[in-house]
Amino acid sequence: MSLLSLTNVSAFYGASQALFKVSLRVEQGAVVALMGRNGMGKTTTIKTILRMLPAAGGELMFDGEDLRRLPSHKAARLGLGLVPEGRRCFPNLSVEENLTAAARPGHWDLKRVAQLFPVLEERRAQSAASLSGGEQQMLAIGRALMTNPRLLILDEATEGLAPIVRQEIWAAIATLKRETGLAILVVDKSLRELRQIADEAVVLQRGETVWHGAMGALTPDITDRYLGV
Amino acid sequence: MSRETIFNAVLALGLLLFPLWAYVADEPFMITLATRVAILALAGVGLNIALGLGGLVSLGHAAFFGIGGYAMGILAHHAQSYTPLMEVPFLIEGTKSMPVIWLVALAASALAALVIGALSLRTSGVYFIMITLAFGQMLFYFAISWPAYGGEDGLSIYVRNSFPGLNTLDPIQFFLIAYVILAAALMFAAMLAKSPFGLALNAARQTAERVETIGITPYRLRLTAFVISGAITGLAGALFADLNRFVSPSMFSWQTSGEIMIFIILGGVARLFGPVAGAALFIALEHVLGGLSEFWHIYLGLLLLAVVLYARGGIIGTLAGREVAHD
Amino acid sequence: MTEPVLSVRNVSRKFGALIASNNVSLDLRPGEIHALIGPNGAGKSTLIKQIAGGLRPDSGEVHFLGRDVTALSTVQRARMGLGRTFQISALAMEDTVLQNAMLGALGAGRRPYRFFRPVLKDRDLREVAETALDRVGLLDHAAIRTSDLSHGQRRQLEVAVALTLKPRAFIMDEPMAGLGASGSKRLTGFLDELRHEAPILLVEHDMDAVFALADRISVLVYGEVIATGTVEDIRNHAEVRRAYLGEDA
Amino acid sequence: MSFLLLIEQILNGLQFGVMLFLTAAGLTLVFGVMGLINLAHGSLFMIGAFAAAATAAATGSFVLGLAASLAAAAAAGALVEMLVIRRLYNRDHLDQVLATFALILIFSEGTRWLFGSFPLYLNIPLALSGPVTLPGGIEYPLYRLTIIAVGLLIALGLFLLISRTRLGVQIRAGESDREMIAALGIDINRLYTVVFALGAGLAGLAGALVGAIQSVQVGMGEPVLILAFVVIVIGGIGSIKGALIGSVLVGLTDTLGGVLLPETFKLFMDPASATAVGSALASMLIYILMAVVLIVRPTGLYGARA
Amino acid sequence: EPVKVGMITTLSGGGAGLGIDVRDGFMLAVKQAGNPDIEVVIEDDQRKPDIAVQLADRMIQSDDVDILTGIIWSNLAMAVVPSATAQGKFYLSPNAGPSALAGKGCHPNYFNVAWQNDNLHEAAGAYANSAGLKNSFILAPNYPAGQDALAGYKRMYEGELAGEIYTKLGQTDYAAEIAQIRASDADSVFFFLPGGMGISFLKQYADSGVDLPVVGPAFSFDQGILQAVGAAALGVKNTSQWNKDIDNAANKAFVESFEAEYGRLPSLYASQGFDTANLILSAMAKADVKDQDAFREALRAAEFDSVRGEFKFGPNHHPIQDIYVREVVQEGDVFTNKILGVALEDHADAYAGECKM
Ligand SMILES: Nc1ncnc2c1ncn2[C@@H]1O[C@H](COP(=O)(O)OP(=O)(O)OP(=O)(O)O)[C@@H](O)[C@H]1O
Ligand SMILES: Nc1ncnc2c1ncn2[C@@H]1O[C@H](COP(=O)(O)OP(=O)(O)OP(=O)(O)O)[C@@H](O)[C@H]1O
Ligand SMILES: [Mg+2]
Ligand SMILES: [Mg+2]
Repeated sequence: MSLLSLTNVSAFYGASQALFKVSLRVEQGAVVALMGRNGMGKTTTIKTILRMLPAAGGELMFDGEDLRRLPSHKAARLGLGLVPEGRRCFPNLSVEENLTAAARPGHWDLKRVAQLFPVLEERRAQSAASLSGGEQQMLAIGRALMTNPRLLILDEATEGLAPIVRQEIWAAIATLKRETGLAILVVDKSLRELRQIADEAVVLQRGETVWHGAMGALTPDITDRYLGV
Repeated sequence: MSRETIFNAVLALGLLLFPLWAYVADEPFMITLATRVAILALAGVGLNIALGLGGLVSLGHAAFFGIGGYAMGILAHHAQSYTPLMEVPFLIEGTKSMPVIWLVALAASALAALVIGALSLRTSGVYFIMITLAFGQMLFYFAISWPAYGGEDGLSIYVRNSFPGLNTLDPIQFFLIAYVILAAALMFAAMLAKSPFGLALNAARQTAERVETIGITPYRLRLTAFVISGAITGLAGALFADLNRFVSPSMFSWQTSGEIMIFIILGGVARLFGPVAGAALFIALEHVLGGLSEFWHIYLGLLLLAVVLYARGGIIGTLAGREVAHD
Repeated sequence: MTEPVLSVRNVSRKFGALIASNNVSLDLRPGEIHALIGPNGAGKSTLIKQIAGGLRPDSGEVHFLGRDVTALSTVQRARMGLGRTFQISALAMEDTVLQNAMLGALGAGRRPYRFFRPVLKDRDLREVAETALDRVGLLDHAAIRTSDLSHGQRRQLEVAVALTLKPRAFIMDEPMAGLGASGSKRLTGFLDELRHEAPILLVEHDMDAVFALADRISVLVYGEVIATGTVEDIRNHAEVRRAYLGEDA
Repeated sequence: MSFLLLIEQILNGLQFGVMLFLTAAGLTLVFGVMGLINLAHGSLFMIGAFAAAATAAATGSFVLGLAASLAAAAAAGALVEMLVIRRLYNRDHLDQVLATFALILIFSEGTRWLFGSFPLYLNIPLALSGPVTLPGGIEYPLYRLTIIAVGLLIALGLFLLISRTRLGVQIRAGESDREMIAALGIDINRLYTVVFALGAGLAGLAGALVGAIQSVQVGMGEPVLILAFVVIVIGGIGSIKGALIGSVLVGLTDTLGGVLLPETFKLFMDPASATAVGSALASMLIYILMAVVLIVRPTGLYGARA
Repeated sequence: EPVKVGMITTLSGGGAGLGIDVRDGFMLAVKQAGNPDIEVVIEDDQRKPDIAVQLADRMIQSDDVDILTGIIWSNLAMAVVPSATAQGKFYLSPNAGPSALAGKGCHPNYFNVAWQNDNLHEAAGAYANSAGLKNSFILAPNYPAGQDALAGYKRMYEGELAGEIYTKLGQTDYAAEIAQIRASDADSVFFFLPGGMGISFLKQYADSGVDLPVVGPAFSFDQGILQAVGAAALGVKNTSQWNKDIDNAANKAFVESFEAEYGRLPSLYASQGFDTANLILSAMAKADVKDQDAFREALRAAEFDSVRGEFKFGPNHHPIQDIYVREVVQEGDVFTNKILGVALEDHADAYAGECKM
């Protein structure tokens, strides 16, 4: 059984339909890349998974549970860890408070996160609002890890990070995958890095899954057609 | 034509036809009620420029409403008692002429708005709400304990002031005066919202930082809006005082500020006709429910709650739907 | 050598004990793209703020078009022709895309205190705005509410608003962030042309774009410029590789 | 004025300040920390006082009255949160203003409907009545000292709750981004119901404690409401310390202003008009204080700099 | 054709108790008279001047009333009365008596059936003299009625003043004032703090340990309020033109029937409402309300059985009446007042001379 599965999911913003037929599947321990040009519905898909936006139709299952019946916080508690687009750190909280606010016990704790992102340790008492953009991004990742999820969802999680940090994060994700068997759903614009880490890819076009398959099967022809590279 | 425009036209027409009907049916009080709606809506139109367009939630607009009221009260009081308002350095007499009173009310409240705004606009958000409240309260307590013009008892002007060529004591004629002023203010507000100034002000509400980086000072935009807003509310105050032939410090109270704000929220924030719809509904409710029971406030409260919970964006927001502002 | 359009001279700024800018000097010459890179938290945005006017340096000066602008406000600098984009989009979300763009044009025309004529009927303003939207590829979306744009589309609008100002120099804080691969490619091409209209100080973590575009690169680490040079110089700069680029380059 | 009297008046100012804090404590939680504009705070204050008065009259026990005030106001708060407030978090502040204004109308008239139009009796328990002599010979009512103690305890409790507990962190996180904190697995709805009920309970308790030395009547909450907003804003929204210091500042200003201003004016005016002018100015004083504080520090004394 | 009476009074919000008492007293008299020729329209002014004006406009313009009455508060009276009388209606005040309407602003169609605002305070001053009080500390809120109160007290009072304070309108904490009283060498305290302000003051005063004798006008010791003050008010001397133990047949019948009808003791305000209605009824018996001059004469004659005993109007249409001193006592569970004696006999107000009509 897949850990997460979406079948023909549709969703609306008010009256305008943003998702038409999104289908994707994340297996236990797999890393899946969600791809598509700007505005194709990647973030919307993620919002739908986390119940921040109601699914209008289709099926939405996580670990055997029907997500469509759950409120956002219950869905998250099943083991979904979100690093949202645009970071959304709590600006009025300190770095440490951001990390602990929603922490759940498990592998990840303050110490491990500090090892992953030493700068967060240095800025522990500073308010999140005064962090640099990249620092906020690290904080958002740390915050999601602190909930000890089974599926980590990264929406443009390396946006605005220095190349060296980005490499570190990719390395960390690789480690996570290898050592903890964490499943990951990742949206990122860097195809090069996705190729190294993702097992599978799903491509969206105008709110619809138009391609899915093993990462290796993602030929230049496809990336050119759907991603413009 | 958008749904909102149609609704606005219906509202404008309704507010005109209702008193005309009352005139024919010989129900002078209904005319008075409509006049009250028009005048309070005018105060709301003023506040809505600051609140809706500029995002400046002022809980101190009673200050301007009251200043307008007292401008009328003081001028008429002196005219009535044949005592000059001021002798040194030069002689100023009172007056009973509405146009003069309006100009004075506009000027005085604009000046007050300039001072209060200049100080208050250093703050923002909830702090702004509270500092404007503070200025309103200062004027309230000042008016209560200032004996020269009646203190808490207020000032009675036994006869309504005059307007050249009209008999202001005739309810329908006074209504028409108020209606025309309201219409003019609405037209001005509509133009303002679509004007370059409106665009910039509206943007400053949403992202002040951006507005700065394109070379416009948000503070100055807001202060301008606040002054315009205060002046219109001040004019409404003068008319309101004339409607009642009476002014008192209660015009300065925070409840008055709150009520003007409630008209706007009820009707729809940043909607051109929001204050009109809100004032009309509120006063109609007050009128209808008041007779039902001693505890009619409970019904009023429940109805208001229903509006907030089920009519998002106020009456106009619900009837007209979400539309991009000022297109 | 031509006179620089913009120059930062020995600027320092502290936040408490943290030195966010440490005696930074750099300049921007006509026609060039000068990239500013550096680790997260190095002080790039802080420096941008000091150039654009949101933040005063503790010491040092900022010169623009030959004038010392250190004491001038953001507004005054913008009026002199300094165009800026934000790292985190700052747009009027409730307004349409076109209105956002017109706002920029309005600022450039410096005439926001007009109360009567509907702004949308102003042909000149509209043309400026539509041209800018067209250039970033958003003209199709002109009538859409800005809040309905996707993240990447908002980044494009950010740039368009700066364009409408017809600035004498651009300061861009991570314009590529959030743009997909195709979007980045497109913007890269666009900036490449734009430099002929006005030089660009570009803060960016997208090294593909930086290496493709920059005439010169300055590297900021812990608030200090540790290197300035051509793409080649920086690519091979040992310290830069260690502190910033890693194995990538 | 004698030195001792001045000291006593300063004490009165402090006492009044702490009493203000007590009445504002619930609002600090709901407005300062949750970021919700609750105009009905004064109504909850009133509900507490009425519940205490009714219970104390029925049972003869002041303590039971206090318990009832806490329970009644908290229950009203929880109910209101679940039925009304919950739908307004994601809305404009202005919708909250209208909704809670409506609640004032309902609560005030509802209370009058239940209890009639006349003030109720609620008095200080015998054990706490009468004055005690403080060092220096100042006679001071014991009950007021008790109020100071309770107020300070609540301040401390709130401070610890907000800054030291995870619950506090989650509340503050919810204030800035409810959707996000929910997406991280926190049941923000339930949390907010609890916090709102707690804030309401505190308002009710304050109503009962303060009601014992004031008039328990419909409308008693309205002046409280404004003053509570004033002290929180002066102190800086979100800061418990700020609210306490703001309260004391307002208490001192109000008390000493009312005493000293007329005296000052007497130096150069005839006594009757000096009293009138002095007290007129005194009644504006706290608002002048608030305006000055906000002009100098636009986010209050301890508010986060935006 | 029936006489139409419009009653504008406060029936909702904090001050509703007074309005309700006036209304109940008034309606009791109407009911007892059983006269089908009187019709009463009652509206709630919410204690807001502009609402009161609006209601008055409505009653005059639409309901076509002949007589207006009911207003509790001076500031509302000032808003309504001048224009109502200017439009040719009668106004009978059951409670407020601002000095402006007693002096220069008096009007032939305006009658006050309660008192001029200063009256009870003047009586308190007179009582203070007779009780041998020599050094009073006096306080009132800083608004016209408060200023009138202190002026009224001082008009009759012959002793020294240990202090004179204006408090904030709506103030709830009086620690500072009580400290000042304690520190002064006063031998008595006079205060005028209507409504909740008085309750707060008395409770706090009683708890402070200061035990100087207290004198005040009846407003803070009225039936509706006393139960809320409780024992703290016991022994306080207050002045009133009415009390439930005034010995006359009309009063006895009134007190009994009021209690029977409404299940509570009548208050000062109820008595005033009752008298107002009876005055109207007495005039109706003699003249047609449409004949304004005749009706005015009938009102001026005031030939009705006032519950306060003798009652007549002065030249400015304000009462000339006895004002009593009462003491707060406990009767069983109930706190109430007992008359001690007369403070001022056949007392008229100080402004009558300024009235020209
Ligand atoms: N809050 C919203 N209201 C209305 N429409 C929206 C909203 N957010 C996004 N959309 C629309 O939904 C579509 C999908 O947007 P989404 O954010 O999911 O795209 P995306 O694939 O994440 O793009 P990007 O890479 O730019 O982040 C877009 O066309 C966008 O205009
Ligand atoms: N107002 C402030 N108070 C305290 N520290 C601050 C403040 N603003 C910024 N900082 C700190 O200054 C440092 C520089 O921040 P800045 O935003 O300039 O970094 P940056 O180089 O732009 O990083 P990024 O590439 O991640 O955006 C950071 O460590 C940040 O935490
Ligand atoms: Mg996205
Ligand atoms: Mg940055």
